[in-house]
Amino acid sequence: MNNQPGDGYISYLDYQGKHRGILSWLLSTDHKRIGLMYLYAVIIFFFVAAFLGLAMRIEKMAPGPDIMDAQTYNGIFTIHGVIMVFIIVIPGISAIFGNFFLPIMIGARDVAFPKLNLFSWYLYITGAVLGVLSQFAGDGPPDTGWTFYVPYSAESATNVIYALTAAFILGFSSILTGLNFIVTIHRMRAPGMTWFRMPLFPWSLYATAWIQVLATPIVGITLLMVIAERTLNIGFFDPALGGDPLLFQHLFWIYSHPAVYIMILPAMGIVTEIFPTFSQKPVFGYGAIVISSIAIAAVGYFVWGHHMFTSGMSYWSRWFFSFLTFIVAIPSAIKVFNWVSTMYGGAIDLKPPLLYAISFIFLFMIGGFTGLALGSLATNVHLHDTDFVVAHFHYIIFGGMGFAFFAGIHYWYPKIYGRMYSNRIANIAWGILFAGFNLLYFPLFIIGIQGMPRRYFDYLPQFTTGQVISSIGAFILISGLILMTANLIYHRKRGAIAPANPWKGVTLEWLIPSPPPHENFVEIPEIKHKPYLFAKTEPKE
Amino acid sequence: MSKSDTHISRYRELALVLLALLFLTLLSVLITELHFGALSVFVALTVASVKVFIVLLYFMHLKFESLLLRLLVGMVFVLYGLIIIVTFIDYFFR
Amino acid sequence: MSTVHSHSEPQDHAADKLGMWLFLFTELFLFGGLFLVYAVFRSQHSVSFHNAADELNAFTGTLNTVVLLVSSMTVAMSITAVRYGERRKAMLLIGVTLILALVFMINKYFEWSHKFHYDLYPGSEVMMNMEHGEILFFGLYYMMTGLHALHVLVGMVLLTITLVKVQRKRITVERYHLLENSALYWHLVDLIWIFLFPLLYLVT
Amino acid sequence: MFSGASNMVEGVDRAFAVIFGIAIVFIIGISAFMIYTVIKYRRSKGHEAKQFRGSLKLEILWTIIPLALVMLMFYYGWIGFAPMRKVPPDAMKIVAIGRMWEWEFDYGDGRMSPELVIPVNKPVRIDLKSEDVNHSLFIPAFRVKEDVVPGYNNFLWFTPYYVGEYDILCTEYCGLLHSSMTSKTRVMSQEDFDIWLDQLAEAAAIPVPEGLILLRNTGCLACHSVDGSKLVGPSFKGYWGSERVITENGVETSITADEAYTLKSIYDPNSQVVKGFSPGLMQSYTDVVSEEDALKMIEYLKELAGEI
Ligand code: HEA
Ligand code: HEA
Ligand code: CUA
Ligand SMILES: [Cu+2]
Repeated sequence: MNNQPGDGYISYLDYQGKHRGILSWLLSTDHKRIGLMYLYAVIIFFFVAAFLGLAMRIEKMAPGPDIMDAQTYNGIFTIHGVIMVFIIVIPGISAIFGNFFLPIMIGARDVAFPKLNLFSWYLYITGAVLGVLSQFAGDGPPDTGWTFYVPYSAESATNVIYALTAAFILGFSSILTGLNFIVTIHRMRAPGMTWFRMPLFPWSLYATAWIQVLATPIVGITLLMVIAERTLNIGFFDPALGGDPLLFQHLFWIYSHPAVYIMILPAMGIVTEIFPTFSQKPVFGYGAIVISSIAIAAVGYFVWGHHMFTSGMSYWSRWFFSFLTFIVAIPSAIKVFNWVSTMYGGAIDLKPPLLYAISFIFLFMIGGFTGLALGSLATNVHLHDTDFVVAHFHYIIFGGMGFAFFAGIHYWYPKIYGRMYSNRIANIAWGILFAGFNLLYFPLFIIGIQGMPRRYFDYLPQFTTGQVISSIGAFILISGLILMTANLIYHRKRGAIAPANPWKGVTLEWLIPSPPPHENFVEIPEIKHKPYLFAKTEPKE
Repeated sequence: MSKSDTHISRYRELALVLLALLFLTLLSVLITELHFGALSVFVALTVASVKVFIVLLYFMHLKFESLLLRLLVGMVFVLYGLIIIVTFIDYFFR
Repeated sequence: MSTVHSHSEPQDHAADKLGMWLFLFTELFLFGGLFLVYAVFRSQHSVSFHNAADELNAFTGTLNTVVLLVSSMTVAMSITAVRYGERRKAMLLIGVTLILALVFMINKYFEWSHKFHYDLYPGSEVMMNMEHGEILFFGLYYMMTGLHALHVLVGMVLLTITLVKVQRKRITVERYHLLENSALYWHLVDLIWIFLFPLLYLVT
Repeated sequence: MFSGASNMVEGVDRAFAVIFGIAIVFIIGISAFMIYTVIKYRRSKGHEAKQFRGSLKLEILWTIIPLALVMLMFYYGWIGFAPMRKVPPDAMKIVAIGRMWEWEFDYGDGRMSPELVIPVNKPVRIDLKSEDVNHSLFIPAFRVKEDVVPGYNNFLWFTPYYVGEYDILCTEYCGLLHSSMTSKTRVMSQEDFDIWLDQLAEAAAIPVPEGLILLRNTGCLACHSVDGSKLVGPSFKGYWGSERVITENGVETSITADEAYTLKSIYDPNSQVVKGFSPGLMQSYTDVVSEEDALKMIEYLKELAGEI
């Protein structure tokens, strides 16, 4: 194929367009550059929010006020949640790796609407900056929790409007990215790439994009209604005016439950790419994985009520939502089984990306099964709004989506920068991260079951041990994180030159040079066979 | 070229569609004058749905678009209907 | 974009159209959220909703419905005109659409200012003393028609842009998709009003 | 923890056991399988990767088995939960009032208690009322929890099995002092309970000063104690007539707590902030508390200092 570095090869990093210097990034409509700009923005905000997480843990080293007062603590977990959810994990993988690799993996030169793509980056930055600004401007940091439950959020004297507006804008950015991806996948696949010859990471982005397009507007209008409630005195959710606080919860979770699948589906897509490559073996059950992605997106739409089991919903709602919550676990189970079967019988090379992918499965299982404990009616009554929930979602978001992200960055790093990082340091950093992670969040399951509520600035003395162990874990975790990041940053310019295909992958991004040229492909490849074809000949099934 | 690129709606056709829509508007106004009670909501919404259907098909040209687009639009309305129904599982049985 | 090979592939009309429809879906769900709220409150306060709706002027509502329906037709016709190569006619039709949009807004303005005149606006003394269901009804009324009016304004901007482009021959027999997409947007505005009208003005 | 302090414990804990039991088997099993595969098929041993792509039989198998298992979990969750909504008709009724940031339990006839006191082995139904924002009444030992939502008539019920003291927590975030919105449940024998209830009735007979009611209903007591303990703001105990060291416009001065100062503290709290407290914690109550009410509050403050 005519896609190896030729005479005219210039990588996208060195490419000179109309603009020079920083502007050649800020005004670039190249999907790869936009992906990288998302990456840097996300990392910056991520460190801010991770630091806030650490601050909470320090505060909880001992009962009573230690380094901050209750108001500060409430502000911190709110902004920690808002940044983590709306600024980092929801856009995270789609905007970074999706932008960078979706067009390449389906054999296109760019996304369908490159200008719109750049526009949504700017929207993203606007929203993110507004979110951070809410901390400093006016009446003090918002203190409502990332869920903005009314009536409190309609009454709190803090900068709630900033945070609401930020979330609204970020939602719009997310919608535009999703819209762009759907059209790209529909219209721009390389010749011969039928739907079922498409790799699985694009498939997961496709399912995600539909949720982004169809669920985000609901939270948009909901946030607008809260803004109207605060500024215009319209009483949609205010019981004093006949409004209904539970209606807000419905509307909020109609979006925010599907949103958790916006977070996890692309993460699942990443590990689905990694297992075949490092096993040198086709992915097991391609069709099943495709169907389960779509099933998660579709069924995931109708389980929102499991966040409201104790809110006083009708008996049959509780029944219905609990039932569907259990159903939506099945596609996740199918994926897990297919991943481990992909490794079975392969030629396995335990490089950092695979290491992260395997720990992803482990942590995701713990997160998922504790999710089932939350989805069951009887146990949810006991566990709702305790630290058990906090542990559940940190395991599944950060253990799941976070570790998948780390797997992805170690997997695609050579492609993005054309350099290799140090494997040894990456492995050590993984060890520290993994240990710190479990130490940080596992105790929260236990004290959660014992009845420690979440969003508590202070706690009863019987929870001290768990809280302290957890806080120690936070320090270990953060050091692992710093080591990992340092490894990646240091080798960006100084690492060994990476070949075009360091892991012997077979998806399209490995057929082009590292880093890819501006136009991705000199010649758009024609696809003649199934994806994940490792052997020259494959035995008949 | 797909069907949608070859089909051009004719003026007369569009004018007739408008007439139908105006007629339905008149109908719904008259019907509410009659006060059917609870039923009138239902009737008004049915008429509105028919109108929306017509707008989608002719003004928005869906009748001549690809099957994919038609399916997607249908799916979106079904999804919205399901959301309403699921929400009302709570409100009806409270 | 730059020189030799550019990112902009030859215009893919189907992609543009699909993109537009996806955008319309998000708009539908944006209003969908409000309709859901309406449905819930109506089921809880049907009598008050009935009384409150009586206070709206069904005539103004009907008039605006007719205006929007006609404008929807004219904009649909303008596509036909462009595709037949009848540029002047197309401009005329878009112009009529814009005028009708303006009529809609003026009508809306009078409707709202009439209410403001009686101190009937969110947070006002008069409104706060109403029954719960009526407060909610008027809250929804303002929110829904307000958001809708905002969309009318956006639609007007879009149509003005297309009008200019038709005039400058940037929209032609072969390349009419910007017009088509603006028209789709305009129909959406109409479509939402078709639901708003019976829910706010008629259901008495 | 699985001590069975109420009739709900058994159903909930059984659901726990089922879910965690299945979870442990799968988590350990799958992890072991992964480790085994990684070791057995490591590339350094020079294996050829086998090129198979799937198996319909297996896919069906691992759809059906998890389906069966989750239905089992759902079933146990459901039957553990169902009794929570079926209140026995003879249940004793208590209204729990949640307000920022304290609980109050209303036994009827003006009998109010800050703690939940109940007789053992008798079903109680607690109706949940909120006076401001969402709260949630949580008694971990009894495995009961339900949100306290303004405008809604939520409830929970249970039968306590053992005499003892149990924690009550608020588990719906409700603002500043969410974490101190705790209380106690005291389960006692029927005789003790009757005595306690009589005492409560006597206490109810003594009229509560009007100023105190106002202070409570306005929410002042959330931040200012009447027993000398330090909350967000200074305590009211020993307040009246005392010397206050305050910061005004950045300058420290001393002032006596009299009527003028108190009124200013209510209507313009951030102009004179007592040393040791940060400004901005209290908003002005200008449109919330009328002058007349404020004077009644002040009356009570005087009373508290023993002036009347
Ligand atoms: C990426 C994000 C993410 C994901 C993927 C999930 C996945 C799941 N979540 Fe989670 N959840 C959150 C993020 C996420 N959650 C967040 C952020 C909150 C808190 C919000 C807040 O209040 O602030 C929350 C809260 C939350 C609640 C509400 C708790 C409460 O407040 O009372 C519930 C209740 O049902 C729940 C359930 C589940 C379930 C059943 C899954 C399932 O999809 C999990 C499926 C996975 C598995 C089951 C494991 C893998 C499968 C196998 C190993 C095979 C074997 C399987 C079987 C035999 C079944 N979650
Ligand atoms: C993505 C989601 C995410 C992540 C990563 C984290 C990370 C951390 N969280 Fe997070 N947390 C939330 C989402 C998250 N949190 C949410 C939604 C809430 C609820 C808020 C609310 O109640 O309203 C919450 C609440 C919450 C609480 C409970 C507050 C309370 O209820 O009282 C605590 C307590 O200690 C805590 C601690 C921490 C710590 C120590 C970290 C970190 O410091 C750990 C350090 C992180 C890492 C080492 C790396 C993780 C990496 C990734 C996720 C990939 C990122 C991608 C790129 C870099 C591109 N968090
Ligand atoms: Cu009351 Cu939290
Ligand atoms: Cu959920």
